[in-house]
Amino acid sequence: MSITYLDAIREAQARALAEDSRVFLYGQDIAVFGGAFKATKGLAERFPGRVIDSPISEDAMVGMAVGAAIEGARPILEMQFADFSMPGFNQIVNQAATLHWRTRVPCPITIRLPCGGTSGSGPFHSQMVEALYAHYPGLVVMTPATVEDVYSMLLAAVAIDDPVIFCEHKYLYYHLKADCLPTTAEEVGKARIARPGRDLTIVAYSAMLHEALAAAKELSLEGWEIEVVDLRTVKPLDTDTVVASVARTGRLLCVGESWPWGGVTAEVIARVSTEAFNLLDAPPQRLNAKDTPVPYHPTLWATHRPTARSISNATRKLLRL
Amino acid sequence: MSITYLDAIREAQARALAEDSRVFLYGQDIAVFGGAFKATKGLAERFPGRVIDSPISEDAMVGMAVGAAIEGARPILEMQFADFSMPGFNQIVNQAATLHWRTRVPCPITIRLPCGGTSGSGPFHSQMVEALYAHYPGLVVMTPATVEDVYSMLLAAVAIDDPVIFCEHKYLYYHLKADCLPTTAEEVGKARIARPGRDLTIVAYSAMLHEALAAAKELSLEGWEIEVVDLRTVKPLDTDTVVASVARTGRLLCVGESWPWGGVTAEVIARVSTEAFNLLDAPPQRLNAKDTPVPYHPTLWATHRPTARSISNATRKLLRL
Amino acid sequence: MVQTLSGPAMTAQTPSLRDAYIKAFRWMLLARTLDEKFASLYRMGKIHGGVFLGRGQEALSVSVGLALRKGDVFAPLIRDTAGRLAFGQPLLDFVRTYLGSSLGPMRARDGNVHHGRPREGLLPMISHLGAMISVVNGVLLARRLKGLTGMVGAACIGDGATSTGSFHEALNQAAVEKLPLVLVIANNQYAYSTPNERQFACKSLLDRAAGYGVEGFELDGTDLRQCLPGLLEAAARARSGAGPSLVVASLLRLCGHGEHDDAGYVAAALKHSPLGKDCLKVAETFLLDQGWTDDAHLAAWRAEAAEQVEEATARVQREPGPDPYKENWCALASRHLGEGYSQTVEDL
Amino acid sequence: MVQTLSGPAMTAQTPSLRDAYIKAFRWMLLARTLDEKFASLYRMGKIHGGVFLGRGQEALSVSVGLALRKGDVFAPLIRDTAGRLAFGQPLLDFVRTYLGSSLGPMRARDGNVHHGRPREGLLPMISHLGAMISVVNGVLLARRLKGLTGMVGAACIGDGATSTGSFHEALNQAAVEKLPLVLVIANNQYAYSTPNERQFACKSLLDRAAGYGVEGFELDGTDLRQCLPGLLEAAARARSGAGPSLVVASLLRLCGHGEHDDAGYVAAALKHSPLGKDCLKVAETFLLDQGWTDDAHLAAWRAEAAEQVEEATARVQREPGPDPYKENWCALASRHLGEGYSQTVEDL
Ligand SMILES: Cc1ncc(C[n+]2csc(CCOP(=O)(O)OP(=O)(O)O)c2C)c(N)n1
Ligand SMILES: Cc1ncc(C[n+]2csc(CCOP(=O)(O)OP(=O)(O)O)c2C)c(N)n1
Ligand SMILES: [Mg+2]
Ligand SMILES: [Mg+2]
Repeated sequence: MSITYLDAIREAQARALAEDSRVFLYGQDIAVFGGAFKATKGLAERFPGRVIDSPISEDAMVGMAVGAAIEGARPILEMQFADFSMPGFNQIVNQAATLHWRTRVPCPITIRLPCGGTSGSGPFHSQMVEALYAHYPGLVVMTPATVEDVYSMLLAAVAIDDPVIFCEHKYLYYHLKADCLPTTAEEVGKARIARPGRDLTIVAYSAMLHEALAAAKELSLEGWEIEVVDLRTVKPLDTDTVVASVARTGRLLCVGESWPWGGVTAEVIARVSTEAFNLLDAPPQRLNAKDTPVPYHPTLWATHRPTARSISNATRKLLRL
Repeated sequence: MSITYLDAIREAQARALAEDSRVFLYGQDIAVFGGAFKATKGLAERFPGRVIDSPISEDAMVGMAVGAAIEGARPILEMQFADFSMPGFNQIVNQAATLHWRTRVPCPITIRLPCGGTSGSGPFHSQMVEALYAHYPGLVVMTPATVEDVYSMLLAAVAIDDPVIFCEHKYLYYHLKADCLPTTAEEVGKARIARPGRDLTIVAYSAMLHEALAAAKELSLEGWEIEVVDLRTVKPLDTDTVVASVARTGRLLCVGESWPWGGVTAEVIARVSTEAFNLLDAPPQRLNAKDTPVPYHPTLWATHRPTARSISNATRKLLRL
Repeated sequence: MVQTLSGPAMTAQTPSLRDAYIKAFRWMLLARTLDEKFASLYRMGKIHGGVFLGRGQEALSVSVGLALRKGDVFAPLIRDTAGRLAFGQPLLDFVRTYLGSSLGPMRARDGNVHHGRPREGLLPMISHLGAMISVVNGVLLARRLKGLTGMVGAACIGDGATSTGSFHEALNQAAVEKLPLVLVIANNQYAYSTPNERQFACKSLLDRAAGYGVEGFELDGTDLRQCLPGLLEAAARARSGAGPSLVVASLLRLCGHGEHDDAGYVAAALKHSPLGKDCLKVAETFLLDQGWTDDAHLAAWRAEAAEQVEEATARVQREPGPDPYKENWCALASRHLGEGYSQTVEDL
Repeated sequence: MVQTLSGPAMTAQTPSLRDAYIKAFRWMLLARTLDEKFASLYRMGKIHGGVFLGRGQEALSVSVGLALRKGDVFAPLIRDTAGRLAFGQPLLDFVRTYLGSSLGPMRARDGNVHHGRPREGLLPMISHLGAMISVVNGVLLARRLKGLTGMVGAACIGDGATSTGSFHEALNQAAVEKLPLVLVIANNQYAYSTPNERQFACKSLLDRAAGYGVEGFELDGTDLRQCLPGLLEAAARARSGAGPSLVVASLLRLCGHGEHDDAGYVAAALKHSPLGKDCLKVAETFLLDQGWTDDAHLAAWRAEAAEQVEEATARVQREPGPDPYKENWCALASRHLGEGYSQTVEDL
């Protein structure tokens, strides 16, 4: 049997629905149709009345989820694309994210955001939005990079008593496969050493993990042992694991698919520089998408975001610094 | 004569209206009423038909401005509070910010955002939003800290062929005074040495500049010469001026009133660490608001954000590192 | 949050009708007295930030509160002191929130009109206009999913808030889901300084109802005799499962937008029009005319209201403010996932 | 972007009426032919990303394009090939955008239906539904501020987009400003897979017009004989200064949401209902019935359309794609304020 990243998302939702009667799903085209990406396929039939089609009203979708959470439910929202969460941005950051802090009433909602670039998708169907949500207090922001993580972290997201921004990467939906669903889960909020090494640390997350791993593999042919850290969750950010890795390697390259200004790479480098300055043998470095909207054309897109190739180039240069 | 920061905003708008027939103002309660903060007082009378009250429709307000800009106008939008720009967030980051990149047609709109905390304002009338807008490509983000800057930068914003997010700090509206309006302007996009020094660099912007200057003054009594850099514009970020300062002092503390994750302090420290690592004699440090919504009560608020006192404490510690 | 008065009971018999109106009037009086206390504290510089009153809107607001029962959901807005009290919110909540007592429901984290008790069906507004309506929908939907019926959710907004996208999305959402939502618009002619004609172009906001496929109710918001039966009817309709309705009440804000605002922009003609009537005065006259009360009773009620307000204020003024060093500075319910990362050498 | 046909001219006399319908039909035919080409290129794997067709919506769309003149403003959406062509957009724009030619109006930065020529009044849609309407308002307002009159702005949206807050805010804004906006809703019964009954609860979307204080027009979107005069009337009304209107046309999307979608969810009953009629077929029959054309002409028009499409495709296929090394990677018009900060040791 082979399970894709997308299958795992569906299975996690099926399990959450099966095991917890407080869970329901709300989103555009998610019921009978099974969602734009089929992440909820078959669930409306299996769980009658609990997989609900919403109008094209992202603001009200989030408000609805918050109200349901107040009443004790644990809704999972699907935004059709992460980019379309912006009309719901206000309700996410000002309503959902402030509820517990203001009232002590928890707000256990999960907002599934199909994120990131795929070839030919263009400026409005490709965005990485983790930095926006991580900036506001009151949200947990997950960026799973593997089939195992997307499954176990989605279940964890539903169980968490806070709003979770669940950034799924569309590029991984079909590309990424595992033999089976995981039976154990790593701790929420902890990063993971995806590949051990000793010469340099690459910190990555979401789809960039795989570019980083490919770069590390390539560099291993040149004799370098690159350690790759998968952040898994960007808020909270597991600075300890990153610092421990830098303690081993002395060199840090941080890779993100989102825009540079204030993105994950800025936050990681700021933390390592402030907290572990003396562990660094060379300036920490970062690699991000270019500071323009995400281009439509495949050749532009491939240049816009970091790739295994640009990562290995950057790594080689940093190894020489 | 004495001119407040708020007067300067009004005078800049009056001048823009007088000198450029393409300029008009659009916002809630800005016409006859003169705006919630009186930043447009008297302008509707002086410029009939060009100071227009909008419905409470932030999304449509931004869309309106973009359309007008396409037609060659140079609208200035007033959001009643920066916090209320969130319902207009989508139009700002996806419509206004992408227009020129997609079509070559410039989008010269200025969005005035009354930002930042004042005592007793609470979670929804106090937000700093510069990091959110700086993250998205296609926007210029200004954070003027002085009467002179708020005047000349607002005029510059109107003249710039791109959407400018103009973050005015409400705390400075009445507190900050100058003798007269400036007749010259510093270059847009360049930071400024607000106070020269040699022992440590504090990078600040907006209201935090004044807390930093107060801290520097206090520390001068202890014999320290603290250099204070006013970023003025956070996007583009003038890394050169910051690095040149760090080259002189070897120590960097970056102060921001916004939340820590991915804020200005993260970006500044990431840039200095990556580009000027070897100039640093100690780990760069940052001081931000706490990672919760902005509290209502004055004593909580005073603890939530950095102050001259917390800045001078942080500076003393960093000087000993 | 007990609310005994209920809709169907008060249609016919005079005794219960009398009681109902007296009850409504006394909440209105208490709300007015409380609001005036806040205005006075504001003038004395004893309140941090703004003060927002419901002056002139008490008849409408109280009717919303009275049309709801325990177990219902209520999202009041800035001018709903009367409705909140009638719904059962303790007077202390208001005073504590305005005065920043750490014992208040918002623990001084939020202030003035931003308070509520979500566990008891009273949603704490965020400032963003229109944003609470879909939250009411969510509570109602979740209850339906649990198999509960017979409840009502009410949300109050102003004329200005009808221009928000949130208003539209939420009302449409309620209509599609056929939720028992009563959406009450207090058309007080202005949104801050902005008059209706700069806010919308329809003849009446009631014309919006058909566009959502919901029922519409039009009320004279200055007259308790219209407001109370009107809201009871709307709530009863929702409770019976007939779906959402839009209640549009016309009145005039008899104060500034906030106490900092002298409302000089309010047209004199409006002030002298029927819209400018003070609903409290109108209700009082009605009670007197009906012979349901007399001057002695009115005086006693006034005194009682004043006493309650003074007592609460005096009590809260002795309560502690928040202690920043006892704050955990964590926005998450899951404390273990908090970052506490205001990161500074201070914390080193 | 020249558009000669204009409203008033075509009310009475049969010759110009005939010409107008033939013109409309030929644009519809060209649009259908072009769309089908894209579908075929998609199936051949020659298009990056999705393909979205206007099949079944050509009569409505072309009518919008024909009701507008040079100098007007048009914000088409994903199913408006016909309207765009009729408004004057060159066929090459479409092909270049779909095929990612660097010579296209979006220079391969944006793709498929995301293209336009803002300088010529043709606004390039962003994907976020409802977001373009207020942009049309802005163009119209700016023109009014310049003292220009007699222009019209049209925006097209689907039934699903009526649920967005953007739709509401923008239509209300246009109404308050009394702008010459014609907002055209193509109610094709589905938003992606979501049927009307999960999108709104009003009897007809036309019921929305009164709530905004705008004029409403209801049309059979399958019938050019209703669409063309209807849009001409709405545009003439706007042009005369009478304010915005809402045009609601009923029809059925005769294709998937995109070409990846088999639309298996479309109810069979709907397909066989009058809504399921193919507007191109209906128009053809009408022209034949009127004796305004014959099979020979039809065949010639078809051949000509096919030839234009083939020619454009062949040409564009020889055009260069974008060169990432020639990109400036700066989103700002003010190049000197760009950061170019993708920051990497690569760039050191
Ligand atoms: C989305 C949003 N934009 C702007 C504001 C600022 N604001 C607060 S109250 C107000 C006027 C509200 O008018 P209305 O809805 O008529 O209520 P009223 O004050 O008259 O009771 C405005 C513009 C806000 N709170 N939310
Ligand atoms: C704000 C927003 N939310 C979600 C989407 C995703 N989306 C794209 S098209 C579509 C359906 C649109 O339906 P409708 O408005 O009826 O137009 P049609 O496709 O039927 O022509 C959806 C949900 C979007 N583009 N924008
Ligand atoms: Mg009002
Ligand atoms: Mg549709």
